[in-house]
Amino acid sequence: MKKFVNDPRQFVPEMLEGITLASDGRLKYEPKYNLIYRADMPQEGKVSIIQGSGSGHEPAHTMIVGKGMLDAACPGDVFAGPPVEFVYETSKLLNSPKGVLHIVNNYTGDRLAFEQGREMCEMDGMRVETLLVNDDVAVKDSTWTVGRRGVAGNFFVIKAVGAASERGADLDELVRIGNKVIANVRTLGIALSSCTPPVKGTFLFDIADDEMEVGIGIHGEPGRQRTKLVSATEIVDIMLAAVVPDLPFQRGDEVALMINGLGGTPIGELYVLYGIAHKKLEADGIRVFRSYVNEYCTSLEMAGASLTLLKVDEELKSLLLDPAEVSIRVF
Amino acid sequence: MKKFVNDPRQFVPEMLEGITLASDGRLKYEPKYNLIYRADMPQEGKVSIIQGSGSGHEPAHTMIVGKGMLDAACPGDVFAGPPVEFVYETSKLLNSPKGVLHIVNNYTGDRLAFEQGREMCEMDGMRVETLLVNDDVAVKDSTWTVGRRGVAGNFFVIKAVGAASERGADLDELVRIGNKVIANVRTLGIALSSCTPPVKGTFLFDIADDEMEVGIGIHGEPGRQRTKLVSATEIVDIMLAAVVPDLPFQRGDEVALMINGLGGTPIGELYVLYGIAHKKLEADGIRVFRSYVNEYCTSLEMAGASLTLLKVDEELKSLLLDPAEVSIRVF
Amino acid sequence: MNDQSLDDVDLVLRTMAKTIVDNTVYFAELDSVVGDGDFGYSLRNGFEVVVSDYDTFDRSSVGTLLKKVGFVISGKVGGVSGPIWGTAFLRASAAAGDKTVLTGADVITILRAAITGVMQRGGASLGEKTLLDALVPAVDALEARLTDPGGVDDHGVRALQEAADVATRAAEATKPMLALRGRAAYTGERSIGSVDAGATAIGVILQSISAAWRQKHG
Amino acid sequence: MNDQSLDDVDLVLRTMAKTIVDNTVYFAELDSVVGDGDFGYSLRNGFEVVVSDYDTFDRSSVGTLLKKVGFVISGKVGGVSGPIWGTAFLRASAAAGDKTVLTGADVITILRAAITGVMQRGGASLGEKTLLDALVPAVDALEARLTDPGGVDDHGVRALQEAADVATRAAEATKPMLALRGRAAYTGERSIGSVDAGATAIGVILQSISAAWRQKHG
Ligand SMILES: Nc1ncnc2c1ncn2[C@@H]1O[C@H](COP(=O)(O)OP(=O)(O)O)[C@@H](O)[C@H]1O
Ligand SMILES: Nc1ncnc2c1ncn2[C@@H]1O[C@H](COP(=O)(O)OP(=O)(O)O)[C@@H](O)[C@H]1O
Ligand SMILES: [Mg+2]
Ligand SMILES: [Mg+2]
Ligand SMILES: [Mg+2]
Ligand SMILES: [Mg+2]
Repeated sequence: MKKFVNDPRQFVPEMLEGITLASDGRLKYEPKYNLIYRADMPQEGKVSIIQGSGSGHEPAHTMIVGKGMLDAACPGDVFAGPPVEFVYETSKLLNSPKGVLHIVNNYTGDRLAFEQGREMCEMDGMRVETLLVNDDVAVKDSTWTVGRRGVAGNFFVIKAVGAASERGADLDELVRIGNKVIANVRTLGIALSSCTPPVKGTFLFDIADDEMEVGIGIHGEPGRQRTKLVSATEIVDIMLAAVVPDLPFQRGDEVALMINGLGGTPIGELYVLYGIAHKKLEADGIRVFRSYVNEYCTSLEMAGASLTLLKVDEELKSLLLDPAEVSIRVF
Repeated sequence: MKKFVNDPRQFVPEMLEGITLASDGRLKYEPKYNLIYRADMPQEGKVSIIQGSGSGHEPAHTMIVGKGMLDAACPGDVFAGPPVEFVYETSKLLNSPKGVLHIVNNYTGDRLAFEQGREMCEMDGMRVETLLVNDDVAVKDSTWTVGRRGVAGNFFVIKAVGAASERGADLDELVRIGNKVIANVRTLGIALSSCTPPVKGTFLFDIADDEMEVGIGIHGEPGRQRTKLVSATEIVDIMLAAVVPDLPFQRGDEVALMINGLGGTPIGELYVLYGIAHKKLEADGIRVFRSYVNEYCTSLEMAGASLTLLKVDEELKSLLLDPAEVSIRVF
Repeated sequence: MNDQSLDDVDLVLRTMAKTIVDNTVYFAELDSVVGDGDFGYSLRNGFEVVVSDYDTFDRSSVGTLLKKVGFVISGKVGGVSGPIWGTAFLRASAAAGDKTVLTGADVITILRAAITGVMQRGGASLGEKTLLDALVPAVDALEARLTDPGGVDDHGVRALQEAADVATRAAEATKPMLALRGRAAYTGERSIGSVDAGATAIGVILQSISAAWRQKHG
Repeated sequence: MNDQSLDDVDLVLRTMAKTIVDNTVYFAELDSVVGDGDFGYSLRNGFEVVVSDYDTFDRSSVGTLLKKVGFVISGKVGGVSGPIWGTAFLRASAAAGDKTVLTGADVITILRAAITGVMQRGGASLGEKTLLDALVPAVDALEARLTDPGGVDDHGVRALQEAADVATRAAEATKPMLALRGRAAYTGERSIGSVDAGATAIGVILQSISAAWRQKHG
């Protein structure tokens, strides 16, 4: 296992400690509940925004705790949603008179923990609302299945409600805005390699040198199909063919275009994909309002990338442009 | 080769086009000289700051062109400094009455191209100064060798002179500030895996599953030694033992602490290293003024990390805190 | 199965916890086929505490004991398994109440309460390729044996063995099923052809319990 | 070696360029041992243009021809090789001037000018494990042969073959050297034990030129 780790079971706590130490006092860490939160929260006048998902998707979601984004994160172990207790204790600690917003990626584990956690909070008289992120078009969505997964689109949900909540929006308003983002965001991911969860110590799956996994899940779950690895241009075609008709995104739409690295792909390649996608969209009359090229939601060191489109209106555009202060930065 | 590429020889141009398209008009791209530059430069009142190094180290240096950082970058192919002509044409295009500053990483190829390019510029009557970045303590430095390599410390040189030049500093002042950073910055890198240059299509070197390369060069050049892979804590010990005594960094010093990913290592692991290093430094009375945990200077998708320390004084602290607008961002 | 003392409940819980800890990697491997490979590790986070702290648990009744286990699971186990297994223990605890001795019928009531809890919490029905597909037929078999007049003259040794064997076979029978719940469901058709991790774990755990039971009571 | 017409210069340059393009991967592999594996690819960026555009080059004198090649290299080749090889051609061009026919002595003067240029540009001396360690002894051998009265009665066929052989042997002899220049120097002691990529390339190129020369003049 080619990793910088001590005891693999301490990977998540040590990472959280590192994030906190790097934050210059802006974040606090509560080891008991794997909890990272803004040192200046909760605040009377602001809804507290919380996410708890599996670890291994960094910078999502533990490294986007900060002003204008999440107020707290309580991750589980690598690729495992947090225990119910973490959700409950985090919500209690962050409780605000304006309420608490749970942003939950649509995985059964995350959902169950947050449903039960919310019940426990409500029994304590707290006001809690939930947003369910499900942007992954790789998964067939229907009423009798568990529905789509939440993947990189999660970032836009957090960015929009984070900005709105800094502006003072109340809980209902945040739910409205969050659901607007969710209704307008779609993602497809493609993996070129597997990844190695620290505790497991070996690859999650095998994939041949000339293969790719189309529609990969961010926990290494198999996707739509395993195919031969094709060129960057053909890969963008596959991504757009899955994402664009799904909403559908149409001529005249304005979008935020995200190329998200899954962890092991160098950013140079992400920009290659970006350039191709940008040109294809503009050629189809879909205007790129803003670009997002980086790692936002990863699967440890998996080589691969996802493409996310968010259809924006004036409200969302303005929220996306608001400032945010998070751990990840270049300067 | 597990990469998002079309024709591998078009990798760098396609990447540069992507960066430019993502910039919303802030950057321009001149394919003839692999040149990316700020659309609002050159300016009468500002020294133009230029770097041209090999590609494959993204975000360095093509993705840090922007206000407060580089004004232009003319990369060569992956791991090859740019041809002389690129340097000359880039300098001419960016020429300003206040002069042009070349920031050169200390590799023979980069140096030769920039020396010759500078000679050509000076024959045209331009004023050019050069900063030579050489922060890699893995390389023995002596007057009869080619000297140390420039690696992730390059970021701090660019950040400081970029900020100073936005404040209006003249060329001599920028040289003074840049050399102050260079005199106070030290780095050591450790690789856990190799990387695959797109044109080569295969690994640059072989490394066993239980090995690491201590003092790796960012072009995959072998380092001080090949040893058994050890724990994260022991790795930080090795890094600090190489970096701290070199300046030396001493009790009472304030430093910027950078943990730079080499490309294939997930950011969660970088934060694990950061936390360990932060605590060890503080325990030794060296205060961490500011944290830098991300990818700054990579070797394509190589798994690994480097640790950089920059000793800061009031002037450097203030310059580091100035804003900068570059391609890489989270929001 | 004659009436069971707290001692017997200890045996079952300790055996279960130890079996889970011992099979961490195996269970995780099962979950890597169409899942995300964390199942064994997630369960271990809770059950290793059950192993290490068991002696400190309040044993004043079966209910308090099961509740404590349920709290440990809810507090330590993430993923689907935390809420599912946590709910199972908490519902079992409620069904057991302050009893300190259980009849065979009590055991079935408790297990049925756990199953109902799992179904309510996770929304799964039989045939959706979850641990229910092993657990439910096993409890059915156990109940059939225990209501059969001749079935309990051996302290339930054969009844338990039969329940374990049913679970093992039922786990194997999840192979051709299409996963409709949990992470495996995202893979659609590709979930067909491999056994469900949770169902297999139920089989392994029941076999261990049956063996331990036979050793004590056989 | 009798007087050489522009035709012969064409033969040498075309052969050299084609050899480099044909050996791209081999040269790059040599550079991956203690370097960064780009040497062959960097050279190709320039010499493939020499191959494809040769017919368009101004051939009014040896000087203009070599200058054009020098410009192509400086404009297309990155890394150490661009400035080193570019300088070599530009200095060779200056030494050749407007000559259209070269004597054996002219050839040596031109090659010496190229070598001096490489040394000034890159600061390397002999024995520092660079291409100079093959190029300089090869030119020495060529000069010795050409000044030897019997050495040129075959249009320099044997002289060139000898120079090529010297280069090949000298390249092999870089193996035990410690690299003091270029990227390989960063590795210190670890550079010992493998041949220098640039020196090996000189040997390969000279062997090709010698073979082509023999075919035309032998
Ligand atoms: N809705 C559900 N109800 C009951 N059991 C479920 C449900 N979803 C999944 N399971 C069981 O949980 C097992 C996976 O557990 P775990 O790996 O902890 O979940 P995840 O990684 O998906 O969060 C599956 O093998 C299955 O037996
Ligand atoms: N200072 C120098 N002077 C002359 N030749 C040099 C010098 N440094 C390196 N070389 C030659 O260049 C070769 C490497 O070229 P190249 O791969 O293009 O350089 P790099 O990748 O280091 O920029 C070496 O094998 C050596 O023969
Ligand atoms: Mg999981
Ligand atoms: Mg190079
Ligand atoms: Mg799982
Ligand atoms: Mg090289």
